[in-house]
Amino acid sequence: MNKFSRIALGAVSMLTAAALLSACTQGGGASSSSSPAAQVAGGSLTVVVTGGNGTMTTLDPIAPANPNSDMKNAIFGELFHLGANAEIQPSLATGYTVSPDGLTVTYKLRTGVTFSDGTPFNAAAVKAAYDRALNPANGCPCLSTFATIASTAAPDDSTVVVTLKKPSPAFMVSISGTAMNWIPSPTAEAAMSPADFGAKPVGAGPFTVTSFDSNQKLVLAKNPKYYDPAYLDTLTFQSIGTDQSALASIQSGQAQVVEGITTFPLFTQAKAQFDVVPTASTSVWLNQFNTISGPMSNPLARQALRYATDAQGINNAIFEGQNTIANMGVAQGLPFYQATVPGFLGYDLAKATALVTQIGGLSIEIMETTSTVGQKVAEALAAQWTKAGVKVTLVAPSLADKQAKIKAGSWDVSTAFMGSIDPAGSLGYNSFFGSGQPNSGTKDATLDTLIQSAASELDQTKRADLYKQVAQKINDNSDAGFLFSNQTFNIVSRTGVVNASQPVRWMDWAKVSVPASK
Amino acid sequence: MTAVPELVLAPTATRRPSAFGTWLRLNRDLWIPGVLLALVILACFLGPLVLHVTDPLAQDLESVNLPLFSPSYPLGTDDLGRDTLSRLLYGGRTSIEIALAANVLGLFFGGVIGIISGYRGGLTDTLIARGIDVLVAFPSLVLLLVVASYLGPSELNVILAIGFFSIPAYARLARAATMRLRGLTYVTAAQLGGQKDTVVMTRHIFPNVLPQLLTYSILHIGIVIVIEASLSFLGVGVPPPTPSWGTMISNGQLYLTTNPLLLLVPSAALVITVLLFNTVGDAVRERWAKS
Amino acid sequence: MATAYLNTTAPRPNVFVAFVRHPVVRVIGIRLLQAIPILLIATFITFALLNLLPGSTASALLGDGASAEQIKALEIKLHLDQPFWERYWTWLTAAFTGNLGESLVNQQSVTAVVLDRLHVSLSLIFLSITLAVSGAIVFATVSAKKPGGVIDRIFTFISSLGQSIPTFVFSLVMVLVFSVTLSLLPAIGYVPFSDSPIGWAQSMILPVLSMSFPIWAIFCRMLRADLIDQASSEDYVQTARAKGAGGWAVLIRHILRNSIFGLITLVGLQMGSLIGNTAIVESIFGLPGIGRELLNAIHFKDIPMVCGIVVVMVIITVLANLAVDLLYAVLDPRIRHDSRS
Amino acid sequence: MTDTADPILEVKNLVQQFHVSGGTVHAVSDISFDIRSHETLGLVGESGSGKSTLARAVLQAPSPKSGEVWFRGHDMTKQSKKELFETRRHIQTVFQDPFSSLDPKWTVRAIVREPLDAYGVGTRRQRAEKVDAILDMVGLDPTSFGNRKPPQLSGGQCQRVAIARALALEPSLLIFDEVVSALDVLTQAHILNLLEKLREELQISSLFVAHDLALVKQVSDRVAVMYLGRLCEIGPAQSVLARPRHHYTAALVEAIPLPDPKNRDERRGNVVAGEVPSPLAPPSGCPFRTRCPAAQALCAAEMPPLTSMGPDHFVACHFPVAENALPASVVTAAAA
Repeated sequence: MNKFSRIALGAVSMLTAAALLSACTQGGGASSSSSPAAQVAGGSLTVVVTGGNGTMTTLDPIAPANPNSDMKNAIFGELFHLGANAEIQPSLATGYTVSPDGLTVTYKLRTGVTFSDGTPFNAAAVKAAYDRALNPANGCPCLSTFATIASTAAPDDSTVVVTLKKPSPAFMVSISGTAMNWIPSPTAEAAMSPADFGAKPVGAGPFTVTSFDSNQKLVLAKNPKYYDPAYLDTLTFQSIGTDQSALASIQSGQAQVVEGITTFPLFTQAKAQFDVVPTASTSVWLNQFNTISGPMSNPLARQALRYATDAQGINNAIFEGQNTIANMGVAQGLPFYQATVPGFLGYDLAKATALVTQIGGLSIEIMETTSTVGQKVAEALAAQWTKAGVKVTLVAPSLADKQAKIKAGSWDVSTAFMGSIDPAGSLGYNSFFGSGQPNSGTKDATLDTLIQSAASELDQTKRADLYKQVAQKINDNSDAGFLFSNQTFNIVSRTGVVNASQPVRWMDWAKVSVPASK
Repeated sequence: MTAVPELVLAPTATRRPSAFGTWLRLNRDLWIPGVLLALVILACFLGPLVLHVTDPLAQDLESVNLPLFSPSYPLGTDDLGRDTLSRLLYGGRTSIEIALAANVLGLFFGGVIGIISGYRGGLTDTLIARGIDVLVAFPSLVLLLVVASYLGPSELNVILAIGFFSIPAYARLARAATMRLRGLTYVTAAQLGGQKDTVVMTRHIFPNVLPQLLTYSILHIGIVIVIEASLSFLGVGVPPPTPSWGTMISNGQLYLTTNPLLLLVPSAALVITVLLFNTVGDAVRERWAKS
Repeated sequence: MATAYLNTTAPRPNVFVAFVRHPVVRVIGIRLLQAIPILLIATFITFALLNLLPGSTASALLGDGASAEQIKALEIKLHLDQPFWERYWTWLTAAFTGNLGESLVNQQSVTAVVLDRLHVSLSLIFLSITLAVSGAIVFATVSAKKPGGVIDRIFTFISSLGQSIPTFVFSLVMVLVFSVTLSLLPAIGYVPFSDSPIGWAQSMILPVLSMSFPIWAIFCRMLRADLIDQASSEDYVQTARAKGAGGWAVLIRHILRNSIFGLITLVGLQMGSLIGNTAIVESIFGLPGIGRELLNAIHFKDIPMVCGIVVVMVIITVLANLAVDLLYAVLDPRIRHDSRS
Repeated sequence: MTDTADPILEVKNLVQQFHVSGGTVHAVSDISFDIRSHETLGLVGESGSGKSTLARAVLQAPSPKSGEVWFRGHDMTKQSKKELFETRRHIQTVFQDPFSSLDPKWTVRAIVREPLDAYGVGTRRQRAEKVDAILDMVGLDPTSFGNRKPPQLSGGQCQRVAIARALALEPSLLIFDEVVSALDVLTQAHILNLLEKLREELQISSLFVAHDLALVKQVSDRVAVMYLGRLCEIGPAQSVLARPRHHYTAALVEAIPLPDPKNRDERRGNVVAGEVPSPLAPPSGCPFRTRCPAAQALCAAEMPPLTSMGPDHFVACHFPVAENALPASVVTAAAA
């Protein structure tokens, strides 16, 4: 045994030595209080991304993959920046005008800007980027949103004219987070292979790509030529498979920010040591009902399930109470949001039980989303509805299966989340309640007309009124039961980062700095 | 060689009452873990009926994450306010069902394939052996993930997927054992005695291969329960809300720092069960190796 | 033979022929040839299975709100509209030239991506096996010295733990202890060896420990059982004991040397599951290896990428088993010239 | 005592080879012999001489490389699987290892009944009765042994069960493949006595394979001697043992321990020197020449044919041992 204990001792001392070394290399974080510190240039920041943002397959703005909006914002900059309350702010574009008939949108571009490869950022580049995105052969997911674009033109270097097929009041807010907002260098795009361009694209944003391993790691360096230079010298995105290890990485000081954690239980731990910063919500959870066929075509059944649903209870148990209760399909803080809808059916178990008895029992199947959180919500719903006497089974079909089931009408209830920045956007009302849409369980001509006219109404007041009617109609008909907002949170180190708690939709990394090292 | 059989000429001798005591003393390594294991299995399969535990799916969102020894929840509750004890027992049933069923599948198909391969030899053997090679070399995770996402997660599909991947090990074992038996003269004697190949395989080879396969399966059961947990972690295990030890562990790891009980309780159950299966398996293997 | 040497006009034995005829070379050659059908079947199954799955890469990429036309357009762009066997054939013919195709997701060359990621997974696998085997030898020998003793019981318990704790739980606990609580080692990330050997070592310690614990447990249990079996039954052990050789000497010099064979076989058998485990460990620790790439590729149904990684994994398994066989031959002269079928 | 006119089994030019990685094993090379009705032919040879392979080749398990095996007017090597199944009913085998030739999981009755079941002989009840009758015949009490399993039996008892199994179908030819060599001397004697008894009662022809000439002597009418896959000598047991004409046979005869202790030491010195050559590369010409005291150049060049040395007695040797010579002295003289 002596021999072995000596070996063990050796191993331990080697480990200790390694640890000391690691401590030396890591010890950079200065200890400052959480009071707002003056921002200084320099330093580096590591952001750990999990979940959907963690699958960063390519950086090509038009690529049909997860948008990774804040990464692409950092590389390409933005034409227009979307504020916390969905207000459109100038960035690489200085402003825009919409013609009175709503068919022509004219951008004015910032002058004197160049791409990081030195080629000029001008109207021709924007037109090239738009044409590329709108070419169906390129398969840009932005296509459906921007199908209204008839043509683009670049009359001079700083003017872009976009002609629409029909008036689209949602057009400008919908640009954000899509290829319409990210302009790559057309010269670089033409010169590089699709794979190379996806790995090391050239943009005019605050950062340039140093290295990119798809789905693993993205290292960015400051672009000194950017009109409003960033504070950080280097910005690293590290993708990680599990939320637990993402949290561990910030706990061990390897990372300063964690993005995209959806495992809410971890927030309890995180809150003790770090700032948990909500990013503005763009969607809401809902129970969508198949109102066309099956047991849920009975309005009483739909009401029963809505009465049986204790949204706040689920919010408390699963989401640590972080989400806001929703009464309609627009997330809090977005245009046309209503905190309450008159006549909204809240939790009332007695009424639910009575209704179930009245209709002679109810047996339904819930389609859940395949995410961990989605499954938990569905589990909680199933248990609540069981209490009201409903017989519930759970299924977790893949996305394609789910759409096939909806198309075939062989479903009862779907637990999902809906919403886009503008309710006329791609995951808005039309997609979930329009007749014949891929996610819709409703066939209601009146509702269709309301949704359509709301989407094309240019007058904001009238539009607001129309969306109010839409929300009311969905509530009165119990086409769906809304639960609460769907939000993501960033976990931010209290000592290592300044201004990472901006109330924004996507983190603007150019505005973030780390405290000066001593 | 001749001395030993003479001793067993009188089989009634071991039936005397005192002999049972001797048997117990000599076989402590077998019966103690065996009885404990039986208790675990009984607890999982009959416990819920006898103990009147609450419904494992019933949630009480008012009382989530209760600690040990809470009133009416002896093992506390989970993140959705479900009774951990009840879920542990029902979950054990699911996990043990999966482990047994997957093993039976693997043992049966692997055994049949291995015996045919080892017995027939020649081209059949070469083809089957290469087929097994493919299965062994194939990253099983790929197929598990693909199959699970194709079939959709369900207990049956987990059984099918794990059972399918248990086939190569059983097939290799059975093949090796068959090739050894095929060389033994009683097989030649049966063949020359006019016995059909199918009869030789089912009545001579199979009963003699079975003990080895069974010993392996006892040891393999623990591994299957752990694989089930890993599948849950990857999101293709037993779908919620059905409890299983795997899903409980996979869910519990989220609460490692906030409510470690949710991880510790099912992990302890898993460790104890695997330990018992291993101990019984070892004892059986020792006996089998001696005879 | 003798007459051939006398006859001066006879062709001299060709070095190449002699090399090819060498038994070791022949075994290697046969194994590599056998790998070809395995690869064909494995990639075909992968291609077919991924093709059978509902939905396509296009719908996985485009997400929830995509219209049917958009999906159709992207499928045409990715050639997914062609029949599956046609795509398989195209892929296969290219694969023979070493070109494993292009990723459907980001158009990168699969060969390049796989080669770029391979070293991480390989070092993970190699280090884990080395650690598990050497650990198993030490622990099993100490255990087998006194079966049923206190040390044996403790080790048996630890190895049962190793078998029954899922890798994802164990790695999490390791991270909590060594990274979060003690701040000794990094929780995530990978440092290439060329950048910093120390950083590389630090980033590999926890993943390797996590990977090797369960296989160490299996090796340990098997080796211990084998050692005890032999010590109690084999004649040569009794002979060596009778000659007065001490306990440790007999155990290590005689019994262990024999039991190593079983262990090596087990290593070969564990390769498949070990490679599968890299996916979990790489995901948890954020290592840029092929296992994690595989999970992503399956998620997006990136068929060429999945197939490319399967090819590499199968090759690793085949080579590992070949190495096991050669090791067998090197360690045991009895079977060196024996042709096993 | 033998009926030369009526051979029950005729083996003609039988060759059996196996391919292994190092080359081809010439296990049996060009062997011809016959077995007559109610006769026991003893087949002797050292281990590795190919005698067991020969016995198996006769049974077509596996079929020989070339040559013919005629049983009751049919060439077994050309028979279909179905015909072979019918033929095998009449040829039964008893194997060397009494333990491994019985399935440890089966009861004695089931083992003996197995061939009856396979050939569907009689009714269930008749089969059961027959099994008990045969067990009785081989000296095992059916009531106390019938339900035991092989692990509960001694080697001798196992071999009795194996013999009972071989007798179940009332075969006309029995092949005993080294049936007593794994048994201790006392049990050997019991089994040999049983065989002699059966031979007298049942009048079955048999091929008795053994490596010990002394055992063969006791039970055989004629004796055949094999060396390295070839037949050296074949003839009536009396004549071969009394006057061996092949140098190899002579050496084997010498090696038989004599009951007379006075001559024992002197004779012991004369076992064959040298090692058996590898069957992968048998010597050219006469296979025994590398160890033969009388070998000459001719022996390397040509394989000696079987030549008649007397009534029914054949030897394959260019320079046979002189008739009437005292074996020991002659062999020694020839070597000098």
